[in-house]
Amino acid sequence: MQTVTRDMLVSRAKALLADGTVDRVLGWKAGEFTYDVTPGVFTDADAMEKEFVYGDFCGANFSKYLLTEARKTEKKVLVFLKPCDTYSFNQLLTEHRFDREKVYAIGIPCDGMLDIHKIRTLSAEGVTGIDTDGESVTVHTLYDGDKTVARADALAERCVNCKSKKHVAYDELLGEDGEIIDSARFDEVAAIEKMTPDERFAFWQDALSRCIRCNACRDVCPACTCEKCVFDNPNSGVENKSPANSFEEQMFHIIRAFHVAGRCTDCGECSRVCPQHIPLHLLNRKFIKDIDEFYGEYQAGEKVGSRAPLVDFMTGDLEPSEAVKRGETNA
Amino acid sequence: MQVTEYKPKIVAFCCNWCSYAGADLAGNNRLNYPDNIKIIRVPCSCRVNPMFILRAFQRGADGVILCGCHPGDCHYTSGNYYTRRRMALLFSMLSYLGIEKERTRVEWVSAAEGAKFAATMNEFSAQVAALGENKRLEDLRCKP
Amino acid sequence: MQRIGVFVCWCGTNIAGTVDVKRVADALRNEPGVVFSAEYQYMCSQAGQDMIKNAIREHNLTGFVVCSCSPRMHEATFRKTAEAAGLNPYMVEIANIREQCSWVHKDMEIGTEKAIVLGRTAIAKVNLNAPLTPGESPVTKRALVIGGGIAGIQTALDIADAGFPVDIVETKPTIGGKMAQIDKTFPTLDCAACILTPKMVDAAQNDKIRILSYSEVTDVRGFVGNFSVTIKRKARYVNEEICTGCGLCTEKCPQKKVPNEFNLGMDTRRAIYIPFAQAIPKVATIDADYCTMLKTGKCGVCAKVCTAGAIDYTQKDLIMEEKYGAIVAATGFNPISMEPFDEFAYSQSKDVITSLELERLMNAAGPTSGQFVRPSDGKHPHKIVFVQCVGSRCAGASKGKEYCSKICCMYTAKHAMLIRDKYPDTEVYVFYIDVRTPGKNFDEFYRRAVEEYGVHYIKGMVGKVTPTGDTLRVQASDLLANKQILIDADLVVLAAAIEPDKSARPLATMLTASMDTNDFFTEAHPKLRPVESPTAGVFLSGACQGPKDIPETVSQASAAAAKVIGLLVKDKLVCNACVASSDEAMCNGCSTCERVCPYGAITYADKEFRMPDRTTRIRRVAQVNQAVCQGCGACTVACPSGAMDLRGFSNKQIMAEVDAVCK
Amino acid sequence: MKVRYFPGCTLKTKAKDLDRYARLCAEELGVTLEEIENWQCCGGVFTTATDEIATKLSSVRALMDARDHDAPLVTVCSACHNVIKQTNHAMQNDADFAKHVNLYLGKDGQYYGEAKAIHYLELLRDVIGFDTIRGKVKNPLAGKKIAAYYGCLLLRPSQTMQMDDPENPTVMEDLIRALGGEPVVYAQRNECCGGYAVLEDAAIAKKNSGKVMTDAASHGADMIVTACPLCRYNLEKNGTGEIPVVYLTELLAEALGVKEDAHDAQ
Amino acid sequence: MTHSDRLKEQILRTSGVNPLKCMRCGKCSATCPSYDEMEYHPHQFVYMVETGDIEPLMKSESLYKCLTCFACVDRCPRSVEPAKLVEAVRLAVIREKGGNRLHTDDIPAKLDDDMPQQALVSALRKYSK
Repeated sequence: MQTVTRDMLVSRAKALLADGTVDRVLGWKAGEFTYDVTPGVFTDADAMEKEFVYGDFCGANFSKYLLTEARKTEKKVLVFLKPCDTYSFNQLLTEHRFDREKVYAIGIPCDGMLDIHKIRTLSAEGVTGIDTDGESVTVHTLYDGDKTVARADALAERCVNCKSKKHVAYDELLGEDGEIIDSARFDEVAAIEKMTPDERFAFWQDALSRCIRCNACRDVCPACTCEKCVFDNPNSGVENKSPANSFEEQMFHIIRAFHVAGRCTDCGECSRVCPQHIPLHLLNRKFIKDIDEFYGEYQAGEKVGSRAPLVDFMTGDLEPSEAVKRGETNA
Repeated sequence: MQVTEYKPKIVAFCCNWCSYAGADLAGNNRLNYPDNIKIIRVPCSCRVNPMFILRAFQRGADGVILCGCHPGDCHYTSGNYYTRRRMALLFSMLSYLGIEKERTRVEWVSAAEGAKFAATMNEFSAQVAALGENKRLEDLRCKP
Repeated sequence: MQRIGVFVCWCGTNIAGTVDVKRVADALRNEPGVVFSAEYQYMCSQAGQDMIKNAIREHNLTGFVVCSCSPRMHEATFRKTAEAAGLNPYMVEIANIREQCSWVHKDMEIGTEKAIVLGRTAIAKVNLNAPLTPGESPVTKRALVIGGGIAGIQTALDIADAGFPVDIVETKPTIGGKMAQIDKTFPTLDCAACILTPKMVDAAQNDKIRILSYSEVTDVRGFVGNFSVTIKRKARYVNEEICTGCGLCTEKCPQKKVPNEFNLGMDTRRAIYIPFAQAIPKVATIDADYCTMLKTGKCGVCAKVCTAGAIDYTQKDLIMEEKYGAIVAATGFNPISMEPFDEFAYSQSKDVITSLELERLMNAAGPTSGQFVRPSDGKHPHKIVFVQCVGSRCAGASKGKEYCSKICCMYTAKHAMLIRDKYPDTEVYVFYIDVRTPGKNFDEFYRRAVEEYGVHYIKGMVGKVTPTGDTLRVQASDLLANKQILIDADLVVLAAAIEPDKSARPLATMLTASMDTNDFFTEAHPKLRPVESPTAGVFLSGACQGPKDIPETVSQASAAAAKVIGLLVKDKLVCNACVASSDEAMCNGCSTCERVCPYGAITYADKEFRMPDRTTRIRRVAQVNQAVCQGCGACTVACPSGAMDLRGFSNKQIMAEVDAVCK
Repeated sequence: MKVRYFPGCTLKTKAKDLDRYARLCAEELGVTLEEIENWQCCGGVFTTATDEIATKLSSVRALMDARDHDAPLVTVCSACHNVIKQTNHAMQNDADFAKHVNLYLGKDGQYYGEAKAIHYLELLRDVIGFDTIRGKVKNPLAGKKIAAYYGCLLLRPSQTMQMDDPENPTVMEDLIRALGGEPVVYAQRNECCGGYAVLEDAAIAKKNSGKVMTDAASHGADMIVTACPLCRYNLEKNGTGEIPVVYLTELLAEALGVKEDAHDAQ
Repeated sequence: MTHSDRLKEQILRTSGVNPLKCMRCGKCSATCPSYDEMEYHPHQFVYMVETGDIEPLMKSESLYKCLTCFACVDRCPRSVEPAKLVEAVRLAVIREKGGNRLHTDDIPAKLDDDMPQQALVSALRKYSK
């Protein structure tokens, strides 16, 4: 259940459209089902009224859309940002990826979003609709009738391990701001670190071999905003469109994780959109955990203009051999 | 019993100013190290992109070693400090993925350390040989 | 498609002894792109080089590989060979089959096999080589020296001697710096003014040197050979051209109570002043903070007495912009504040002074006209205690600096000796932790203080100074005697640590020169390039790089001048050809590369791009200044999109080498 | 405004004036010192050993009380203040220590240094302000040359106490000035009086306190003012008897004109 | 590990002091108010702990002469904190059975009418366990 209602967002957006502050709104658009909400651009009050939705499946992080939308607008583009989205927002500003002047950001609080995959696993396939009521979720299914699951159990992984309910950027805040949370988001990484190398290899082989190279993770990632991705660039030496064998996936995902290391805000979009349910956030979080442990805590996007750990150094940094040992004996 | 000595394939990236010169010095002093180690010259260890290392593994290398100036002695003042962070994170990630950590290494070798260069290469080669062929990070298509 | 030649060198038996050069040449002939392959005894000989030149012509080679000794040995030679035959010198690659093959392997079979792989790798690379032309940039033949102390003066004199114009920018009304305040110099004990002031005059009279006193650098743009610098000339309310330096105004000014910074506040000066008799330029300056005329509009005495009519109360700060080819930082040092160290009662008693204050007290032109007396009561001190390392060599949470200030041991020995020499009725104690006197005739000097002048050196530190009546009770440890001792001293002198001038940090930011945590400028290489900043065209002179005494400062100043001259004699700068370059079509303008560049070679520009849909889009993209880039490649890895690549060591070239090695 | 107040043992017995005037003056200046309930002795000295846990629990409990009342914890006694402030600092900065302390506390609750511990002088300087005090002075201490004696506990370890410049403190001098007196600055004002060693070795106390008194006297002090009962004891015992040693709260009370009132009330 | 190694390890752990930071300037001893009463002076505590020569310190009266005034701690240019070493060695003594320096029974004889409570509790905490 969200404390800020759809109506509040719609009326704010309409007001800003009406007074000419903004000429477009980045928001969530209804899909065929309750749960397949898609990002949309609204340019008038009518469209807002008809198509704008806000609910438990509005997880999409709009920061990346600002790159294109901010360029199109003559005035400003209105964007709704959940706390986790604001980190991506700042990180993109750090990298000069859009013009802050062209954006009107409204921070909205978030109680966590639901994961349809989890709901299906908990209830049944053929989900036709979902109603949330307080702490329970009623799932309407095609073949098995209505089922009820606890909202807490249906929360997306990234929301279970939410790192912050605090907005680090906005022009206007709806509702109350929250706090940075001391989350348990590194527990899973630590569990993998504790495995033997063989177990780790098996775990990742299993996960990454599912990859179909649909590039959804890359396309949704707010840190992946290159004009041309190295995987699409014949001159990069790693260009590859489709997987030829298991290593291609490893290569793709290692390079991708490395490219966003120190820039990834851990927004969790990659895992959210992965159709194969590969826990991609565990690669990014490994880098974040290592960075925190080796070089001191760093949260990408917390401050605009902060110096990422990979473009910084201390003369007494630990040696790679030491780093590998520590990564393993963290157990 | 006949044993064919297994020779791992090893790529050594050496920075032009310290480690490549250190390797030259090993040659000047006729210090032997395994022939299965091939050196690729780069201006600075910080030129080595993680992609190069992955590429080497993909193309069948069994081990990759990266040599640069000692921290604080970089010809470009700070290059090896960046290398150190990049490789710390990359190697930690490879180990996290289950790749044997003994297959990768960073070593600081100065232009005066010919003996260290040879010793390091002998040791690293033996270490990689002990692991056997690299199966986990190899692109089968590229095998001859 | 390249047409590649391969030349395998025997190097006498150095290579041919362990490598079957014929087999190597034959094997490499079949590599992609290779149209010619041969071997010869000594490729680097004239005959060998001729063989290459002929092959280039006969076979229309577009590039070649020499399998020979280390590229560190003969890469330059073979590049010249290529150039002589009309080939771009960067179309050459060396396969190092001597140092890294024949010399480290004994078995002919093994050596030959490895040599083939190394040759194949070099061929793979040369296949992707592209002709490179090193950029050129013009050199503005004028230098800027920032700071007019002995370091800046010496650097400027040496540069001017070589015939290049130099500007000295000095924030104070006069040049001279700290050395002008010093009484005598160690280890020779000659008078500092006697050796400094002639140099100041030389600088003033040298027509190649322009002294911009009472001025500050406010902005620096550009790069090596082409700096553009904004200088603020602060209003001194006196026309420098007209003022004769007669000093009449400084005698008549009714505002008498301005603390005299030249004497470290131990006496006063007027609101209009000339810092000291030998000041250069010898012109008056009005201190706007104290001048009644400037503050209230009522007074004007100086204008009335000035026969030259040089006083101008309406003067404004003047901003000027100048072009320079090289910049020398010579911003110097200051003693640190003694306020946090009040266990020594510096702020409680006038008779606790710093060593620099003692210099002024002992100087004939100082506040006491050279009379060595206590500042509190003007009495002659009999017992004098020197405390070493105050604020130096401090660590952890304690106040002070971590480094050794280097000059204190020697000037303290000097002070102790001078006092004992002139006033044999004194007792002088020096509390030391270590006595550090490396330097020519330095230790001998210190030993003289002990052995000939009877200065009491006590190994230990002072813990507390209690001003009592008219003495200073000094409580200290004598570690060798294992005693705590009390001395009722008349004067306590603190060897205050020195720190870089406060102007250094903002200047470093303007110059994109790097600094250490103590705000000393860092050198390009601690051993091999000690007077250059890592930023090309920026040089370091004197204590702004680290604590230094006068002889060291002067040598470094001249060394910096030599480097500047070496740069200014060039008409054009040939840049490194193997520099980074950004593919603007792919660049995101994310600023990641800029952050790792040690040279500040990367800037950003907004560029207009035509999009596939025929619209145009303005995008921020990185641009590498080829005159500044040194080609380390840090940016190429930092760049997430792969837009940044390094010429001569491109991603594709290195990957081709990797592939060839792993084949 | 209300603050939490930790008087300490000595202020309940031998140093009643220090306590009484502290409360009266604070009240006069608009601050109520609310004595925390069931406080326990601070122990007099902070044991620096990292594995000394139990000796610091009383301080932690006092700090927890202040946190729960969302008010600073004020102490007048320099010794109590020193122990409490150092304990609070350790709770904030030494995770291992905090963990152990919290294990001891158990169901009493957990504490991680959330409260602020301040000395009465800091209350005067930072909360009330010397300017306010100057405005409330009824009997200026004009013509009195007063030597402030800090001793060790108020200032050191300076990284932790963060009270003032440990070598050249000014807080008491500024207060004396605000009260219309003339402060006497002398070097021994931050040296030790001999402290608790007096119990075992009166000579040490005599030597140290003697130095302090002589130094103050040689600078022409009419009076010495201190915040610590033990300092006062040592100085009084070992002075020449000519210079009176008074608590800073007595001096304050006199200047604010609440001292006579107090006597009247009795 | 010998007995003296163990002692040194214990002292280093309970004090949290690293004696290797000492540059042997002697400022601790220069500032110590109890210097003359001590057999071993603050700088010797640092040096002797560093060399593991701890037993003489444990037997010394010096342990009870430190006033914990922290002058050595505050004025040390290297942040060595000698007073913490003195305290750690003293604790090593008084934590042992029968190691108490001051007994409650002894106190009445030491009192006078003006002695503040603070002196008693402080001395007890410093001298006894």
